[in-house]
Amino acid sequence: MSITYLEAIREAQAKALADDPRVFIYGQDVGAFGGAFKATKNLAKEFPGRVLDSPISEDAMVGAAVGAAIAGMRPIIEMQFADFSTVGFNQIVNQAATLFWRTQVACPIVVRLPFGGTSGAGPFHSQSIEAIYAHYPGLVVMTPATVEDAYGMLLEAVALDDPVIFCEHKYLYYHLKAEQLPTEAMPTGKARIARAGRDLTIVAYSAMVHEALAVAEELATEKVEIEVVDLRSVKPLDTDTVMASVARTGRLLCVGESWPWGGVTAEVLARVASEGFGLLDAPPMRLNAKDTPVPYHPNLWAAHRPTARSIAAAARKLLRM
Amino acid sequence: MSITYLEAIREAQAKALADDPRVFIYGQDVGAFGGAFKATKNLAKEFPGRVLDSPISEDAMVGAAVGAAIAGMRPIIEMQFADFSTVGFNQIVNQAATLFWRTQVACPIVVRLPFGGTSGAGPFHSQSIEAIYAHYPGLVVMTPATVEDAYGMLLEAVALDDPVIFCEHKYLYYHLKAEQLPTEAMPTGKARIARAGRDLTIVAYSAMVHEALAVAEELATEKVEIEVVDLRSVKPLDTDTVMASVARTGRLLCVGESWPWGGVTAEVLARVASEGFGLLDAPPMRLNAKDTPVPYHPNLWAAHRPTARSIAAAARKLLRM
Amino acid sequence: MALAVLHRESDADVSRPRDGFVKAYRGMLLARLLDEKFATLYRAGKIQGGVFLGRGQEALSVSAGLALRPGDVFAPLIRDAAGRLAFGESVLDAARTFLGSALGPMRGRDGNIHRGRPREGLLPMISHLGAMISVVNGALLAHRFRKLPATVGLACLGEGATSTGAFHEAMNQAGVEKLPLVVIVANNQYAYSTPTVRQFACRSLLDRAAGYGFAGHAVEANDLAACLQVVGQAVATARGGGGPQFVLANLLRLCGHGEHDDAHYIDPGLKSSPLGRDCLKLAEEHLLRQQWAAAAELETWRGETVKLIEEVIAQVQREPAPDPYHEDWSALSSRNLLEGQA
Amino acid sequence: MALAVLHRESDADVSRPRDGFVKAYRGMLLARLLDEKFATLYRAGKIQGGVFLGRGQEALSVSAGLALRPGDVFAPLIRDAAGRLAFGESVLDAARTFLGSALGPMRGRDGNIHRGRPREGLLPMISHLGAMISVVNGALLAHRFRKLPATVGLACLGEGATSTGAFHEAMNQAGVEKLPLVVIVANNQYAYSTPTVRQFACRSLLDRAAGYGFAGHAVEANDLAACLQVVGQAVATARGGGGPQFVLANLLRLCGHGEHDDAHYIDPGLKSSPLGRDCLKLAEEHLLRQQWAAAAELETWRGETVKLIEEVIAQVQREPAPDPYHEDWSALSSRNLLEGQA
Ligand SMILES: Cc1ncc(C[n+]2csc(CCOP(=O)(O)OP(=O)(O)O)c2C)c(N)n1
Ligand SMILES: Cc1ncc(C[n+]2csc(CCOP(=O)(O)OP(=O)(O)O)c2C)c(N)n1
Ligand SMILES: [Mg+2]
Ligand SMILES: [Mg+2]
Repeated sequence: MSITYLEAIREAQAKALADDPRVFIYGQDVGAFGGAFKATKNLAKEFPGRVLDSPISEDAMVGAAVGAAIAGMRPIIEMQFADFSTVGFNQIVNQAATLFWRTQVACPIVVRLPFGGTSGAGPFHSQSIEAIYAHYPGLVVMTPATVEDAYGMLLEAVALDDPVIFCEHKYLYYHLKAEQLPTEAMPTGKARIARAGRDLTIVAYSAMVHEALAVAEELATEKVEIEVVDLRSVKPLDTDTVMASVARTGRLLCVGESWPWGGVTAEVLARVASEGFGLLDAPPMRLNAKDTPVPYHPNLWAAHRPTARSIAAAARKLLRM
Repeated sequence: MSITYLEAIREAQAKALADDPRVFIYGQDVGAFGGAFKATKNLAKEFPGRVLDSPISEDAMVGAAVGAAIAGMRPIIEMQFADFSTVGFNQIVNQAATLFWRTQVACPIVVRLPFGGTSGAGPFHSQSIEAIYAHYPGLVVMTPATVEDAYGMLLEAVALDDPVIFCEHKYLYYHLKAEQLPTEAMPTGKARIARAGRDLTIVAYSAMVHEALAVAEELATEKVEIEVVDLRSVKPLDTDTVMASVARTGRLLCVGESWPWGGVTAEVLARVASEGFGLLDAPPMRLNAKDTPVPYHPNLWAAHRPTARSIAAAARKLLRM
Repeated sequence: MALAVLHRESDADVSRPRDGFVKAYRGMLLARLLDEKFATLYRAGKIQGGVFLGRGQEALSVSAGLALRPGDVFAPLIRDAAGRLAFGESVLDAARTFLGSALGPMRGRDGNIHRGRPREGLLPMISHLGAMISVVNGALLAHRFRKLPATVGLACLGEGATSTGAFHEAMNQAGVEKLPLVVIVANNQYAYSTPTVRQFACRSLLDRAAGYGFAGHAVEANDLAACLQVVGQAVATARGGGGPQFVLANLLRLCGHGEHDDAHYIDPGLKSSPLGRDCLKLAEEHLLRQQWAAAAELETWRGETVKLIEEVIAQVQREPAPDPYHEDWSALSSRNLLEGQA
Repeated sequence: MALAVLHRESDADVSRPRDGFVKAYRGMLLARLLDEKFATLYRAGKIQGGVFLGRGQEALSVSAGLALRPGDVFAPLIRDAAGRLAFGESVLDAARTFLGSALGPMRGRDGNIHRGRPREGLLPMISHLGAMISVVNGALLAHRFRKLPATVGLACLGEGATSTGAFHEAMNQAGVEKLPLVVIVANNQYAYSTPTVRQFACRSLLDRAAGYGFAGHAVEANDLAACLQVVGQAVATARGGGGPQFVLANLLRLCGHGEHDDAHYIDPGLKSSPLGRDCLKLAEEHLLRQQWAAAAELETWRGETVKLIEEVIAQVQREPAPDPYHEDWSALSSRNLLEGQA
């Protein structure tokens, strides 16, 4: 048996629904239809009355999730695409994210964001907007890169008492497969050494982890050993693991699929530069998407975001420094 | 005659209305009432029909601005508080910011955001959310720190063909005065050396420039010469001026009133670390607000954001490194 | 419950018109005097942040609070001191929040009209207008999931807030889910300085109810008896499974938007119209006319209320302010996930 | 103008019912065949991104496009190929965008149904539903400021999009400003898979019009003559200063949400009901019945249309794709403000 990243997300939701009567799912077309990506396939049938189709009302979807959480439930909200969460933005950053701080009443909601670029999807179905959520206090922002993490972290997200923005990469939905689902998970907030190495650290998250691993593979043939750190969650961001890796390699390249200004790569570089300055043998580098909306055409899209090719070029440059 | 930061903003709008028939102002209570802060005082009377009260509809306010810009106007939108722009967020980041990239038709709108903390204002009337706008491609984000810049940059914002997020600090509204309005302005995108020094560079913007200047003053008595760089706009961010300053001083402290994750200070540190690594004699440091919503109570508020006191402590620490 | 303190006549039976009216009146009076106290403290520089009064809206607001029961969900807005107290909020909570006591429900993290106790069904408003209604919806959905007995959710807002997208999405959501939600719109003719003609283009906001699948009710809201009747009926209908209810209340704001505002822009014609009559005065006249209370009794009640307020304020003024060094600066309940950034 | 190519009968006078109807029919036919061509290309893997068809909505959409004039502002949505062409968009623009030609109006930066030419009043939709209406409002405000002669703005959307806050704010804004805006809601019974019972709770979305100060009109939208009449009248009224107009069109989506979707969830009862009849077929029957065209003529028109489409597609398929090395990667028009970040 083999299971995709997308199926793992479905299975995690099935398990959450089965294990905890407080869990329900709310989003556009998530019911009988099973969701635009089929992440909730059959769940409405298996859990009658607990998977609700919402109107096209992202603000009210999130608002209702907060209210339900206050009243004892653990809602999972599916945004049809991460890009549409901008119209539910206020309820996420000002209602959900501030509730605990203001009242000491927790807000256990999960907002699932199918995010990231796929070929031909264009400016409004491709965005990686983890940074706008990570910027606000009061939110946990998860960015699983593997099938195992998609499953384990989603279960953790549901179990957490805080609002979680769960960024699931659409490119990985079908492209990534595992043999089986994990029975245990690394704790939230801990990064993972996806590949060990001693010459250079590449810090990445979500789909970019796989580009980084491809680069590590490629450069291994040139006797360069790259260590790949998968952040897993970008908030909290596991500075310790990153720093320990940089302590080993002396070189840092941070890669993100998002826009350059103030994204995950900025945060990682700022932390390493300020807290691990002495560990660096060369200037830390970062690689992001270009500072334009995500282009529709595959030719442009391929040049817009980092790829194994551009990451390898950056890594080679950094190794020469 | 002396003129406040707030009056400068009013004067800039008066001049823009007088000079360019394409300019109009749209926002809640901006008409006969003159705006919640009086930034449009008397403008409705002086420019009949060109200062329109809007319903409480931030999404539609921005959407209408984009449409008006397409059809040849140069709207200025006043958000009553920056914090409320989150409900107009989608139109700003997905409609206004993408228009030029997608169509080559420019989108000359200005969105004025009264932002930043004041005592007792609480979580929803204090936010500094420049970073969420700077993260998106297609926007210019201005953060004037002086009366002169409030005036000159607002005029530039109106003249620019791109959408401008104009962050005007509410604390500076009444606290800052100048003798007269400038006749020329530094170009947009250029930072300013607010005070020259050779021992340490403090990079700041908006209200924090004044805290930094106070620290420079204080430490001057200890024979420490601090250079203060006022970013003026955080996007574009004038890396050259910052780098040149760090080249002189070898030490960088970046201060922002916003939350730590992915803010202006992260971006500045990431740039300096990656592009100016060799210039640094000590690890770059940053100081931000705490990672919680902005507290209401003055006691908590004073401890939440950086102040001259905490900046001085950070500067001293950095000087010892 | 705050009102219980004041309304302790041994034989009170609020199902009798007189007793219900008196209870409501005393709630209005408490809210009015408490508001005025805060206004005074504000002018004396003793309050940080804005002070927003419910002056002229107490009859409506108290009716909302009184119609609710423990277990219900209430989302008051800035002019709902009366509704809050009637729903069970203590004067102490109010005073502590306005005066920045560390012992208040928000512990200095948030203030003034932003207070609430979500666990007790009193939602703490965020400032973004319209945003609380869907939160009430969610709580009602949760009650349905949890099969709690017939609870009701009630959200108050001003006519200006009906222009927000959040209002619309939440109204529609409540309609689709057929929730026991009551939405009360206090059309006090102004949103800050903006008159209704710049806010909406329908003859009456009641025209909106059908479009959301709500039953619609209108009330002239300086008439306490009418408010008790209309709001009470709307809540009872929602509770009885009659679906979402929309109450449009017609009144006039008898104060500035906040205490910083002199409200010079309010049309004098409105002030002198029937709309401009003070609901508290009208209620007093009603009490006297019906001989439900004598003038001396009114004086006594007022005196008792002032005393209660003064005592609470005096107590709160001795309470400690929040101390940043004891603040844990934690926006997450999962402490293990906090970051140690500067 | 795309339709002009097809509707070149020398003595055509669209104010005559026959000529107007024929022109509209030929517009529908062009849109239908163009849509089908894209669907075929999509299945052949020649199109990147989604393909969304207007099947069953052409009568409504073409009526919208035909009622507009140069200088007007049009915000079509995903099912408005017919309206676009009737408003003057070229088949070439459509083909270039779907096939990713570098010569298209979006130059590969955006694709498919996102195309537009803002300078010519054809707004390029962003995906966020409801978001285009206020943009139309703004353009109309600008026209008012610039004292342009009676222009009209027209925005199309589906019934699902009426649940967005953006829709509400923009409708209300248009009402307050009394703009010459026409909003057409195509209630095609589904929003993706979601039936109307999960989308709104009013008997008819027409119930919403009055709440925004719009005049309301309903039309059974597989009837071309009715669409031409109702939409034409709404646009004329708006143009004549009659204020904002709301047209609720009742119809059924005769295709999947997009071409990736088999639409298995559509109620068979609806398909076999009068609502499920194809507007194009009905228009053909009408043409024949009225003897406005003979069967052979219909065949000729179809043949001409197919030929036009094939020629354009063949041309576009020879055009270059965008080249990332020639792309300037500039999201700002002020080149001097670009940052050189990586
Ligand atoms: C989304 C949003 N925009 C703007 C504001 C600023 N604001 C606070 S109160 C107010 C007026 C509210 O008017 P109304 O809803 O009629 O209530 P009233 O004050 O009259 O009771 C405004 C514009 C806000 N709180 N939220
Ligand atoms: C704000 C927003 N949320 C979700 C979506 C995803 N989405 C795209 S089309 C669609 C259904 C639209 O239904 P309707 O408005 O009825 O138009 P139709 O497709 O039936 O013509 C949805 C949910 C979106 N585009 N925008
Ligand atoms: Mg009002
Ligand atoms: Mg539909």
